Order: sequence, then C-alpha cells, then structure tokens
Amino acid sequence: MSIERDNRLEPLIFDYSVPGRGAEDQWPAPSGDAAVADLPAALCREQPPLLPAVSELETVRHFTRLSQLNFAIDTNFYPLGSCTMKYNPKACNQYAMLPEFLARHPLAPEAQGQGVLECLFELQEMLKAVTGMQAVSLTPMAGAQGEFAGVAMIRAYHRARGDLERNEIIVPETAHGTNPATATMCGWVVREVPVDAEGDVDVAALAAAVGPKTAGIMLTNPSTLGLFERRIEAVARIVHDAGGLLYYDGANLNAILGKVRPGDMGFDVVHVNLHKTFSTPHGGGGPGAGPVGVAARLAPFLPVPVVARRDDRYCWLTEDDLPQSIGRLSAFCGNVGVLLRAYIYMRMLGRDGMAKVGDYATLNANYLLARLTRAGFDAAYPRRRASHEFIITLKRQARDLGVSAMDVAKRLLDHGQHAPTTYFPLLVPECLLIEPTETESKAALDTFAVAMAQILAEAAQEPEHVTSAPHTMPVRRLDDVRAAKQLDLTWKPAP
Amino acid sequence: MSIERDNRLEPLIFDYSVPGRGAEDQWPAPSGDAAVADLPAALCREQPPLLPAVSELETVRHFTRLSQLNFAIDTNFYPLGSCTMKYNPKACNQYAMLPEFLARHPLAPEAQGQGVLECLFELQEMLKAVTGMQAVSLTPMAGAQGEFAGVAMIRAYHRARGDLERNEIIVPETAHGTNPATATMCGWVVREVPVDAEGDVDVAALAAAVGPKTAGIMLTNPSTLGLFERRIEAVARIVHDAGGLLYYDGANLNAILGKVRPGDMGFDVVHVNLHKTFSTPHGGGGPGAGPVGVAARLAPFLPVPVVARRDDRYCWLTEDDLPQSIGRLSAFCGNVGVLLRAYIYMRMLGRDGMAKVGDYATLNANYLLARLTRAGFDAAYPRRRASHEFIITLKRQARDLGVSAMDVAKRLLDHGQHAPTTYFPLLVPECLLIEPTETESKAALDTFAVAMAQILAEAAQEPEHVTSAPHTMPVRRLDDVRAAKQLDLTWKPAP
Amino acid sequence: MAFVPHTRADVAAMLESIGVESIEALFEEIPAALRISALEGVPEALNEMQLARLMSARAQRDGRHLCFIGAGAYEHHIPAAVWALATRGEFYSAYTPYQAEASQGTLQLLYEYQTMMASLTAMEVSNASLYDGASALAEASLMAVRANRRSRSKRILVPCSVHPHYRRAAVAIAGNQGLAFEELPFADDTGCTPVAALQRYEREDITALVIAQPNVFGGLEDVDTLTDWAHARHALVVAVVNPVSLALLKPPGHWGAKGADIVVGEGQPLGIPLSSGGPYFGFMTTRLEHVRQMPGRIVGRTVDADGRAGFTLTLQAREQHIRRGKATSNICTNQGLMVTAATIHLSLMGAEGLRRTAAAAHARTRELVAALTSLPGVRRQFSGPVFHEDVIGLDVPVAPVLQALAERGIQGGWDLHRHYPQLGSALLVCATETKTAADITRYRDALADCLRATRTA
Amino acid sequence: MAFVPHTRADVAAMLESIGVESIEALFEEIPAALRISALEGVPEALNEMQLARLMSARAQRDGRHLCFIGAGAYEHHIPAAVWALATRGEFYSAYTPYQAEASQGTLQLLYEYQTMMASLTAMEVSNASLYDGASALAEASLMAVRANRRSRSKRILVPCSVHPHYRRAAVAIAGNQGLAFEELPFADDTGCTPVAALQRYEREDITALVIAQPNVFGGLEDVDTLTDWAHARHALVVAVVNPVSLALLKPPGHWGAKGADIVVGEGQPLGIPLSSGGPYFGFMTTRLEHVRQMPGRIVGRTVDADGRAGFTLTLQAREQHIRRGKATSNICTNQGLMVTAATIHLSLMGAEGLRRTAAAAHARTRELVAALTSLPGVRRQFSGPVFHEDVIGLDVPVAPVLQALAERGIQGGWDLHRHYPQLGSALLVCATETKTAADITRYRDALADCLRATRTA
Ligand SMILES: Cc1ncc(COP(=O)(O)O)c(C=O)c1O
Ligand SMILES: Cc1ncc(COP(=O)(O)O)c(C=O)c1O
Repeated sequence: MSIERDNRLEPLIFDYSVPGRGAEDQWPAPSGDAAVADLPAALCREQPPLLPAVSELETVRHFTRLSQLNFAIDTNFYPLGSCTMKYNPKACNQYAMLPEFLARHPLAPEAQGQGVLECLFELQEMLKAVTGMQAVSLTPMAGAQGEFAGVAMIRAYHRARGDLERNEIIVPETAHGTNPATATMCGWVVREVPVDAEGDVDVAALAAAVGPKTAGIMLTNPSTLGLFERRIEAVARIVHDAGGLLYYDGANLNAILGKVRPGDMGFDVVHVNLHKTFSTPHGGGGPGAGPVGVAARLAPFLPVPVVARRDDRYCWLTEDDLPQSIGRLSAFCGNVGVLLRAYIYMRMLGRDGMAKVGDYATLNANYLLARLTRAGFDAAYPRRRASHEFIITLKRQARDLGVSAMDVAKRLLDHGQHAPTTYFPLLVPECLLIEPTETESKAALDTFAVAMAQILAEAAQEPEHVTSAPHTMPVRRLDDVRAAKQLDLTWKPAP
Repeated sequence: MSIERDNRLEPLIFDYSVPGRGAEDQWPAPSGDAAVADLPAALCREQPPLLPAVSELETVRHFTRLSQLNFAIDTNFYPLGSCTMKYNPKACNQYAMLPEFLARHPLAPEAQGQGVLECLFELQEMLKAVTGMQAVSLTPMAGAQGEFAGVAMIRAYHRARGDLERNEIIVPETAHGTNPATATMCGWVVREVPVDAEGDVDVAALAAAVGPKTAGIMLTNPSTLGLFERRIEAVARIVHDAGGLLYYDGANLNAILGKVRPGDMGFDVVHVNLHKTFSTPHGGGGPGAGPVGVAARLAPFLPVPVVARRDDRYCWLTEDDLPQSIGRLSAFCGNVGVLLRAYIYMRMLGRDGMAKVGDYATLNANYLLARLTRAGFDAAYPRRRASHEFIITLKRQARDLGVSAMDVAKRLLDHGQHAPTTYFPLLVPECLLIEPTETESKAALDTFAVAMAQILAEAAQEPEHVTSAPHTMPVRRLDDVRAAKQLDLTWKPAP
Repeated sequence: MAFVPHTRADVAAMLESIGVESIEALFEEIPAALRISALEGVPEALNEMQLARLMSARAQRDGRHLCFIGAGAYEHHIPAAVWALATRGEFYSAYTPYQAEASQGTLQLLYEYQTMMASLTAMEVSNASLYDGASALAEASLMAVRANRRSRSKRILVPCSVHPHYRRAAVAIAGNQGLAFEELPFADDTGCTPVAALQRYEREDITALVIAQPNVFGGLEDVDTLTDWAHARHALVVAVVNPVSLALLKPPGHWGAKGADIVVGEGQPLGIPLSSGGPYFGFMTTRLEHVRQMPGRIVGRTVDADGRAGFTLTLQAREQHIRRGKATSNICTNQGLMVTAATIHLSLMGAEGLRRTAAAAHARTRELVAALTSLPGVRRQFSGPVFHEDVIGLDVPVAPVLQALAERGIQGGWDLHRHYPQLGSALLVCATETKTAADITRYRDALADCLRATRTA
Repeated sequence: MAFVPHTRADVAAMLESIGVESIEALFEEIPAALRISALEGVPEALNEMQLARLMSARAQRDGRHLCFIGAGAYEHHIPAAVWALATRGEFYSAYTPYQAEASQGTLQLLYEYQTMMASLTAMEVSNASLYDGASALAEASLMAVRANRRSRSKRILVPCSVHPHYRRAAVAIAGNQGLAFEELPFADDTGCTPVAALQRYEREDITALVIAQPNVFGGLEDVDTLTDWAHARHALVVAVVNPVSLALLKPPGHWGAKGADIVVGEGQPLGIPLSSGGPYFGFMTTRLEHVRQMPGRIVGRTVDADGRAGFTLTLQAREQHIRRGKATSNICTNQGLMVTAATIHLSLMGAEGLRRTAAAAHARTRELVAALTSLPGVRRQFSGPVFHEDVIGLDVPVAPVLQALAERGIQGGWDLHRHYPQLGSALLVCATETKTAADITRYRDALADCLRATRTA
C-alpha cells in the first residue's frame, strides 16, 4: 500500500522549486534597473519573496494532481448538511466567464456595462420575487456578510426612529455560528432562546425574552435541525409586538423555494446564500454571495451600491442616492461574477424549476431519512418531517459500540461518499446533518444508504476498522490536536 | 484493497441510465409530432437508439471520474517514444477556443475569416522556414495523412512527367508502421532496406535496391532508433540519382528543430506532426495535424485547400487554382483548431525558442540514457549519440531474470511513471523507446531513472512482483488475448 | 520560452553526467554542412500576454454572424459541460491508450462511444474514429473492397447527390489503389438518386453502392430500394449519414431487407464546434462479420488478473503498427478528443434530446424555406422531404446576394453553382435548432432587401 | 429543468418508501396560509441554448475597451493555466475542507498559499482569505482592537490617502462595535501622509494606525517613519498593500524597526479577472503572536495515523462555528476559489515574474504620465514617486473628458472629484504591464482631441 499512497501524495510546490527556473512565457520582458531607479531605495524590497521557481508544466502537473486529492460534487455524493451541495451547472461558469464580462473594470462607465447591469438588475427582481421582499442589495459577499447587512439595517432602522434602547438580538440555541458571531460583530448583545423537544422554538421562552431591549431575532426556517418552524407566525407576532424585527437566514431557502416565502412568514429582512440555493460554486470554501432583501421600511438602509433602472438605462445607486444606507461592505459591488452565475442558474430554472427545487430537495431528504431509519439509524426528530435535510444521532452507537459520528463520517469516505456535516447543530449529540439536495438521483441516495448500513454492520463486528478509518484516502486520519499545538502554518526552507 | 479499487473504478454510463431521466436543459423544446409529419414513415426510425438517459450531474461526475483514471502529461511523466509527449500549453487551447473561432463555419465568407486565415497563412510560412521547404499545405489531419499526401504527390509528380514505370517506395526496416501502410494505401509496392549494426541505413543495400522502378524513399531522421542518419547526404544522392524523391516523416522533427532542416538534407517532401513537435494536444489519441511541405517542383501537387495572400487579403486556393493538386483529403480544410494551437505555440516559441527545443530535447534524452546505462540498462546503440529519444533493450534481463520489457513497462506505472513505447522498433528485441522531451526537468528524469533502477533491483530479488505488475492501478494487468478472442466491443442491455 | 525548465546548474550537471562539454557537442553526428544557425523565417517570440492580445484581436476581426450555412458542418447547441470535461488535462494531454491499465478513462469512454454509435446506426460494431466524414467515406470504400469477397471490380457507385467534397476526397485517398468511383445522376425534380439510374449496372460487378442520407441537398433518398438493389447484386452498401438525423430517420442497419454494411459519417454535429472546418471526426460502424476489415482503433472489454472488468485496445492485428504494409489503413493518430466530446454530448442528449434536436432542426428549416420562398423570385429547387437543409432557387445569381447578406451579418447558405452548375442559381440553406423565428424573419427581410437591390442594380 | 434527475417511477418508489401519497404531503407542516402557488416575478425557464445566446449578447453589448482605470482593481496578464486549473471540478465544486482526508488538494494548496503570502508580506502567518481588500481592512481594525492589549480607546487612525471605499467599508463593518476611525489629512504637494499630521495624537491612546502603500493616489508613504511613530505609542500598524507592488517595495514586515503588525490587501492583482468588481479576495497576514486573534480559516500541517505529513484546518477555536458570539469574526464562506487561482498565479510568476510585472507596470505608468502631461493643460497633481498609478490634473472638468474618451473606446481613469473635491479636476490613471507604447500614444492622442473639443465647446 505504500507505493500506492506515495503515488497519490503530491510534494509541496516548493519542493519543485529550483532557483533560476520559471514560467518565463508568463512574464513581461525585464524593464531594466533604470525603470525603477526613481523609487527611493529606502522604500524598496531587498530580498525577493519566497515564491516557487517552477516551470509551467510543473505548475500544471502539481495543481492537477492536487485537485485529484479532493472530493467534490463533480466526483462524489456530498451530502454536507446546511451547505446545499447541489450540482453546479457548467453553463453558469462558462457564460459568467465570457471575456467581456471578465475584462470589465468595476469603475468603468455604466454605459459600457449595460449588459452586466441588466443581469444584476433582473437578479435583484428575481430575488424579490423569491423571497417576497420589496427591495434587494446584492453586495454582501457571503451569507455571514448578508447576515451582517441584515442586522446592521435593523440597527439603522431603530436608530433612525430614535429608538436607541434596543441592543439585543435573539437567536435560537440551534442557530448557525455565524448568527451570534454576526450579531456581536454588529455590536448587539446576543440572547439565546431554547428550542423544545420537537425542535420548534420555545414560544413561551421567546415571549419571556422579548422586551423593549429587543432589536430583533435571527432565524432560519427550516431551522438548522432540518425542521420547518411550525409556529413561525406566532414567533413573528411576538417579536413584532415587542417592537423587534425579524431577520431570515437564507441558508436553508432551498427547502422551501417556490413553496413559501420569508416575506410572507413575517420576516423583515432576508439574506440568500447564492452559493447554496442558487448553485454558485463552493470553490473549496467560496466565493459565495449573500444578497439581502428587505421589507419597504428597511429599503432606505440597504448597503450600497444597488442597481437601478432609469429610462431603460441601468445604473448604480450609491451613498449619494441612499443617504441612510448602512454603507459599503466591499470596495466595489460585491462578488459580481458569483451574481452572474446565480443569475444564469435562476434563468435556467425559471418559475417552475424553482418550485421543483423545493419539492425534490424535500423528497430526497425524506426518502434518505426513511431509508436510514429503516437501516437502524436514529432520527434526531423521529416524529417530524424532514425539510431538505435531517439529522441522525449516533448517540446509541457511540455508547454501545464505541463508534462516534466522526468515525462513521471518516468511514464513509472509504465508501466514496463525502461525509455529512458532523457535530452541528451542537444541540444534538453525535449527530450527522445530512442534506442530499435535489440534484442527486435515487440511486445515489440508495448507494449512500447501503454504505451507511454496511458501516453499521462493521461497527458491530469490527469497530476498530471504523474507528481507525479512513483507510483508502491519500492520508489516514490526521492529528488535529498536533496541528493546533505544534503550529506549522507555512513552509520554511531547510536552513 | 478491494474497497480502494471499487472506489476508483467507475460504472458504465449506461449503468446510470434510467428511462425518463435526462439532461433536459440541454434539449430544445419538443416540436410535436406535426413538425415531423411530413417525413415519410418508411424513412423514419422506429426504435430510439440506445443512448444513456442520465442527468447532467451524473454525466459530469461520470466523465470527471473517468478522466481521473488516465495518466496524462498533466499528471505524470510520459516518456512515450516517438510521440513527443511534451507540455501542451494551456494558452494554446484557450486562445484557439475563443468564441469567434469556434463559431465560424468552414464555408463562411473569407471576408469574415481574415483573422483565422491570417494565422493559417503565417503558420504555412513558419513551417516553410522550419522545414526548409518551398510551399506548404495544412490540410492533412495527422501524420499518416501527411505521409499519404507526401507519397501521393510523389506519384503525381512522376505521372505528370510521364514517368509511369515507377511503382516502388523504399522504406527502411525500422520505419514506423504508418510508412509502409501509407505506401500501400497510395498504391505503391513497398520495398524494405536494412539498417546496419550502428543503426544507419545500409547504403550498399540501398544502392542495390534503387532503380528505374524507384518512386522514392520514406525516411525519418533521426530514425525511429533515435539515431541521426549520418549518411543522409549519400542516401539522398543515391535516391535522387535513381530518379526517386525523398519523403521525410516529420514525426521526429523535435530532435533537430532549429538545428538542421529536412529541405537542406535533400528531402523533397516533408510532413510535420503538429501534435508532436508543435505541442498540440494528443487528446487520448488525437486529433493531430500533419501539414506537408514540398520543394518547388512538387508545389503544384499540394493537397487543397491552401491559404494564399492576395493584396493583403487572405483566401483559400482550391482545385480551380491548383489543377494538378492531388485533391482534397478532408471535407473542408483539415483540423483548423489544431492548426491554431500549433500557430500559437510556434509564435510563443519564436525563432530562439525553436532552437531551444532541439537542444533540450536532445540534452534530456542523452542525460537519461547516461543515467540508465549507469544504472545497468543496455543501450541498443551504445556507441551512438541519442537524438531526442533512445532505445534500451532488456534482452539480457529477459533472458537472465525472466522479466520482459512489458513487465518493466507495467511496473513503471506503479511508480507513477507512464511507460515508454514498448516493442517498437521491431528490430530491437525487448526494447523500450524513451523520449523525455525538452519540457521535463532534470528532477523528473532523475525520478524516472531511480524508478527504473528500483525495478531492476526488484527484478533480481522479487521477479514475480514485476511480472505481475501493475499493482496500484485501478485495474491489474488486462487479458489482451481474451479481449481479441471473446470480442466484447459494445455494451448490451441485460435481456 | 520553449517551456524548458532547465537551470544553468541543471545543464552543467547533465552535461557532466553525459560527459560532454556543451549541448552543441550532442549534435556532433550531424554533418556540419547541413547545420543551420537560425530560423530566419520565424518571428521573435511573443509572451503569452502578447499572444493573447493578438489572438483576441484576430478573433474579434472575424466576428460573429447569423449562420444559415450547412453543407456538411452544422451549428448545434453544445452544452458547456462537453468541453469543460473534454479539455480536462487527463483527456486533453493523454495519448492513445497503449498502456491500458493507466488509461482506463479513455478506454472506457471509447467503449461507451462505440456502443452509442453502433446503436445510433443500428450496426454491431464501431471503431474509435477516423479523421472526418469525407476521409471516412474513402476508408469505407477501401474496406468494402476488402470485405466484398464476391466482387473483384473495385467499382464503387457514388450518387452525385453525395457531398462533392466527399466524392473528391474519396477519389484522392482511395483512387490510387485502383478503385473506380462511378457517379450516378440525380433526378431533376427531387435531387435524389432514381433507381432508374442503376439500371445500366444491372448485370455488372459492383463492389459497393454509396448512399447518403440525407443527401447533400438535404433530401431523403429511397434507402430501402437502393439497399436492396445493391444486395441483390452482391454489392455492399456504404451509408453516409448525419448522426443527428438518425434520431428521426431509419438507421442504416435497418435499410432494406438486410441493412447497410458499412456506415460512415461526419461526427461534427455531435458536440463539435464549427471551427472553420475542424477538427471534427469521422465515425464508422459495421457488422461484426466485417470487423477485421475495419480501419482504426477498436476498444474491447476484457478482464484483469483479478477477473475484474477492464478495457483495452483490441484487434490490433488490423493496424499499421502490427501489420504495416498489410494493415487495413495507415491511420494511427485519430480524433480521440473529438470523440471524447461527442460521447459526453451524446450522454447529455440521450435519445430524447437528440430526437428533439433533429425535429427542431427539421421544423426550423421548413419554416425558413417557407419564409424565403414567400418572396417573389425565390422557390424550392426540389420537391420531396428534406431533413434540415434545402435548396433554394433564385432568379438572380447567388454570389452577389450572399455577399450582400454577409454585409448585413447574415451568412445565407452555400452557393451550389461551383459544383452543380446545372442547377442555375441554387443556394443550399440550413436552419438548426439554434435558429429562432426572429432569426428566420431577419433572414427573409434581409434577402428581400438584397434581391431588390440586386434587381435594381 | 432544475437539474432534477428523478423519473416518475423513482418518485413513486420514494414516496412509497416514505409512506406518503405525494410530494405535496411532505410540506404538511407548513401553515397552509403561508403557502404560495407560483413565483410570479420569476420568468419562464430558458434552456442552456437560449441562455447562452442571451449572455453572449449581453457580453458583446458591454464590449472590450482600452482600460486605464486602476483605483483598487488592476488589469494584469492572467496565464491561461490559472483558470484552466482553478475551474477543474475538484476545486470548483468542493467546499470548505471539513473532511481533511478527502480534501488534501484544497488544504495543501491553502498551506502553499499561506506560505507565499506570508513571505510576500514578510510576516509569519497568513489566513486562507477574507472577502476583499476593503472588508479585510475592517477585519484588521477589529483584530487590532483585540490584539492591542495596551490600548482601550478603539481609535484607529486612517489617512485620507487610503482608498475612500476602504474607509467607508471599514466604518460600515467595524463601526458598530464602537471603533472610531479618525482621518489623517494628506500633504497637498505629495498626496502622502505627513508625520506632522500625527502630532495631535502624540499623547493619545491610539489602537492602530493604518498605512496604505501605495496609497490611493499611487504614491508611496514614508512607511518607516509612520510605523515607528505608531509603535513608539504602542499603537499597532495595519498595512494595506498591493501584493504586486511587494515584488518591488519593502514588505510591511520590514517597515520601521519592528515591521507592521497586521497586513491586509486586495488579492485581485494576483490572477483574478476584473469582473466588474468581484469576486476578488482579501488577504491577511500577521505575526505569530497575533495568530489567535486572526479572523478566517487557517490550515496547518500535521501528521496522519501513519506519521505521514498531511494538512488540516486548524485553530478553529477562533471561528464562529466553535466560538459563536465570541469568534474573531463572523466569516465562514471565504473566497477559496480565488485563492486557488492566486496560488497558481503566484507559482507561475515566481519572484522574478512578479518583479518584472511590477517593474513594467511602474515603467508604463511613468510613460503614460509623461505622455499625458506633455499635453497643454495637463499636469501631475502630486510630486513624489508612485508605484503604478498617478493623479493627473486637468484644466477642464474631468467627467465630460472621460465620457468623450469612452466614446473613443478608452476608459481614461477614475474621476477623483466625488471623493476629493478639494483636488479640483483630478484624474487617477493607471497603466500596467498590459499596456503598450501604442496604447499610451492612443490615449494621449485621444486626450488631446477631447481636450480640444471640450475647450472649444
Ligand atoms: C444556517 C447557516 N447560516 C449561515 C451560514 C453562513 O453563510 P456563509 O458561509 O455564506 O457565510 C451558513 C453556511 O455556512 C449556514 O449553514
Ligand atoms: C515515426 C512516426 N511516423 C509516423 C507517425 C504517424 O503519425 P500520426 O500518428 O500522426 O498519424 C508516427 C506517430 O504515431 C511516428 O512516430
């Protein structure tokens, strides 16, 4: 097995580096020392940076080989809960990367960007339709920044009304980590409310928590438990009655696309994760885009710039046009290339396709849940319908067999299945949050269910084989503790 | 190991197929039966073809996974002799695939193709410069078709002069299989001449072979033995004196690029393998391009079309302009997209880069030969300089250790090295024809040499491990005999 | 430059290991008189940035136009996934899968391709590609001579309704081996090959009959009758077909009582961009009994040492690298990457997508023809059904009209005058599924304009 | 549509397995009153063919122009290899490498990236990206507040010569946590921050000083003096730098006696297309002592169960998914794919390529400025050295001139009027290595033309 692993592992790019080598075809001709002689010596660099000196072939080969060490949607089923790992259509990438789009400078004249602005304007309109909101800004660069824009608008709203007391944001205990982190970032005090045994927000606790200090609540629905918050109307009433606003974390919009809209549920502000619901690439960690939609009363506070149409011309509105705006969240106008990808995807889905997304994401989740429960796994909320995702808990297996959720996750890799999200939400012990998405076939779900069943059998018969998994990846299980203790964050040349 | 292999293997695309499924976004809207009602029923298809019914994600995943089962230049050292597996620059692909180039119809007006025609014209000019010939046609679609064009022009030339006796083409016994095959295809009788112990053509035998029936000779220089034909001037003289013409098989041009030109060696007609010397992709078996260059006396016979410039306008010359042409070898004008890639590559190399190709291809081959001989391998022609490639023979190892050239080739795969060409040229027993190309680094050659040395050691100690190799590929050694005996050439659905 | 990774130190170490002083010394065996010092005719190098700008400028000069030309190369929708996958380095930069164990990706793909093409044409076996449709016809003719043991004449009947470029390529490639291509006329009214044209060959030794469906005019030949006629006389039938049309039209394997014997065609419509004419690929399928006469590579499924299924090149004894002068063809490098793209394309299309494409192209062409012939002085040249091309007769010369259309951004079709002067002013037009009603109207209006201008000029 | 692979039979089997009658039944928990029936505001679906045509038309409408705008986003040569590799499905369609063993490709790449960025900035550690340069400045400010234990003021000094968009983003993002951004004026003659401007803060509690090098005017600040001033007062130094400039300019780690403490900037110049403003990426490096205050993901090298080296996300206790409300930032999804591209880009450039790029951009900008200021009424606004941007003063309003240039296909620069009205008619211009002498001449001639036209109008 050693030669096998050796062949799959790839040295560092620095290991290929030899002084004097380089991909010269990529470099401009040397300018000569005279060209930079006007730069004061005191402001100049003395030692060149430690960048690899490698040929173009070495670069191509290195990164091609590295890429092959990844699981990805394009290679494996990837049911990472809360992340909506659906198919990323190749068309979205190809047509967002047309040469004219790529070459356009963000500060180029609007007259020389009517094509891209028209796409963005129509994207804003579609997002309004999809969320049931009245106005949209596309600038937030990921979900967390969308959240930030949302709670910052809530702040600006209260401030604008002279309501300066409110300093608390309520967050259910199941919330994604970005929600409390965002609230803090925005200067709010975070107040957690519990969920009940069935996974719904504890309405009584919520009623007790709200008051004159309540700025608003951050909620995702379906929640991170994969459950539709059934008492959403009551929640909205309680918060609104207390003078607070409702913020919708759109990370789970995929579940309800075309079925129910945050605006209709009573939310005042929404962000949408385009890299989830609208299938822009996850890119090994991004880029995303987190446009925000708002009810009319929050529209003056939208982050700038926003695209407007004036007499068939499209233009950007800035701080000058929206003086109450919470301001700019990026140097230019957010992740335009990501927005174009989402635009393309949404145009290809169209009205009917959107409804299909919600339908089949939900069907797939409930089917896989049914199969897994039948195979002997415990649903965290067995009496509830799954939304687009669901949780199983391995508490019983951990206790009886000594096999943890992490062990099962690692062993899944050996079966060619990317692991679900592990240990989130924190509320459920030994949990796996499983989100198949609508683009996976029944056969793919069946294969996953079979792998899970096999692992369960193995856990009973040969638990060490599970607890020491993975066995077939390029590396075996990695030592995270050592990683954090003996920090090795950059390569250093041998002295 | 079984789960490991299972994960890497990929089912057939048909295994994913389920009636009713499909990548609908790729289809036009249905036209309805009325749209085709005018087609006579007797001319219509009754049963739909057996094409997979799969989703776009399944398609993407399937072919992505399949691709990962290949060794390629982008992933591994690939010293396949005679094939010049050098780096294929990404720029060549990107700029040959600009949307305007891809969308242009071959029969579109020349006025709407001046950009592409200018590239092709300049490519013709550069090929003339590189080969030392007087005129070039770009249409042949691979080396073998270039050969065909070459010998067909020789035929047309003799015929045009009323010289109808000549019906023999001379070919050295070391020639690539396409040479005799081409000669036959062109209606010639093939006459083989031997090479001497040092690998040069046996001049005496050649002198004896030529005569009034001699139409010409097909030669590559350096030869397929990786040796420069030292007596090329004598060879040319003998053939010319006998009234024959010399055809140059350009598959090995990489070795001498910028050093010596076929035209100067006395050749009358040349083909160039753009997919070898000029780095257009090998594509898992093609497409290639095999432009032909000729001395002035053969120019009237060039295959059409040919690009010409007339008053700063570029146009195609056809049969009407070149009435003595051997004709058309393709429906349109050959593999234009491949020609564009070669054009880009040649412009990026430029005059000096071309000379570097010959230099470093030769340096790499001689260095690797030196390392391998030192490691205990036998050069087939130990007293000769290698050109861009060289042969080692494992005759001794086969006899002493029972390990064949094929075994070594297969074991190399386990080391992450693509095997050299095996058992060609037929003349040398148990041979490996090794062509590193100029784009590989010394480190890559060293790694290969180390792997070879290890295999040699292993062959002595543990020969079964070599003879049963490969062990780490997705499949183990395949049964070729069964493949040819129990023909299974298409998948059939279970009855 | 030259993508050479060597450093000075590398070179020094390598020369020392070889035992020479300089790289120059490695060329000592080349006669000094032959050596050149520089390649004068080659310009100085451009770096990639300069190159990118040059190529972008040239591409923009060529521009994008509304194209109604067909004649053997067709504008179809190509899914973005096709080339995103086909240009992956593992496909793009691999070569012929000589080392099967390290090339299962390409090999399995080819096996899938063979299956698809065999089924599309209703034949039993397929090769892994030839260069293009025209050269494939030449190869099929040579193959027919080898396969038809009952014929010695090497006479191949080829209707004039077969694409003239195909006929010329067949002669150029196969003519030198003594094959005689004899032309059959087409009927004035239909543009198709009348069975009557065959009467004079009734009692002759004919090796093969070529049948193009659709023919170069877009028209549909009476394939059953022609096939049966040939078989009755022990001639083989070589079918030349458009692969997209086969989603609608009877596949050659079902022509007549026994089906065609060898099927070839241009693979371009299956996901390959127009690209000024190539690279495309030729496909070829046949019956199992003829497989050993087939040119080109073939992939077979077999088992490995553990008994697992795997794929490998097979029947290589037909090929030049084994059989040399006696091989079925000289072809070596084929059009692998194009076949990779086509296999992906066919997977995305499936039978239903391909059928919709064919039907839409058929419908669009009929709409186009109806729109154009609604203009005065414009008529259909032939009667009878067509697939997705048709011949339009004008009452003025075609060339100036085409040029006027081009100036309006419309590429109006292929002028048939050069190859079929007997048709007068005839224009071959094509509309695939890529054309909209608005495109067709735009063409019609522009044509009306140009005709008016030409007539008054 | 919707890329859903389900057949009717699949759906039936799945519903049966779940034990419900219809998909609709799966939504029974949603209050009926909230349900909608259709998304009126969303248009009907386009298939990919229609979509392709729509997008191509829009792209062509935007066209291609000769661009001399910089101001935070720069046109550089991007090797074809960069995006050919970065868009490989294994990079493009993977997510944050939560399962390290199945994500070694992304993880190792990020480790290589961290190494490159740390070295480029001469700092010890790097994160794996933030959203963009502007938001990175906001994050750096927040980080400085956490990291500077000796300061309680949360006051951050920011020169007005820092890009106005960056300053606004910093306020918008970090302002709500009580950070006070106080602006430092720039010198009229140089456009740089004079040390004199700092005098009034001599005895104040300042948390951090921001220094942009080059500044928004392209000018070079006296980074050593400013850095030492800050450190002498226990303020941290937050550097905002252009990564390409660092091939020529002193890296922040070497500013003054001790070096900057936190370095951020816009990664776009490292292989990321302009794309109307994004996606780009923000980079951040710092000293090891501050690593636990750093926001964003970090990759570490460790060993596996066999003792082999491998890579994994580390120090996750800083992050929101562990620390929630106490995390160093709310960032989760970052700009991974952009960093993938940048890492490939930096590998191809190496130190020498990056230096040549920087030097060429510097030289081209000087040539441009020389050419433009050779025209009457055109002058340099500031004295002093610049990197690859400069401010041009005109004697007529900038906006109509820019518009006239645009009509000639030239994007002439960024009008500074809105953010710096005190400068009068000032235009920020930039020429990178992508511009040729001919381009510069074309700009100069067009400007001469436009100025003439404006003056006579
Ligand atoms: C429920 C939930 N909320 C918020 C986020 C944050 O989104 P992003 O990662 O785009 O910042 C995520 C995803 O990671 C999420 O799953
Ligand atoms: C020496 C030699 N001649 C001719 C050829 C034929 O070229 P092609 O494969 O392009 O037809 C080859 C390569 O395969 C070759 O190596």
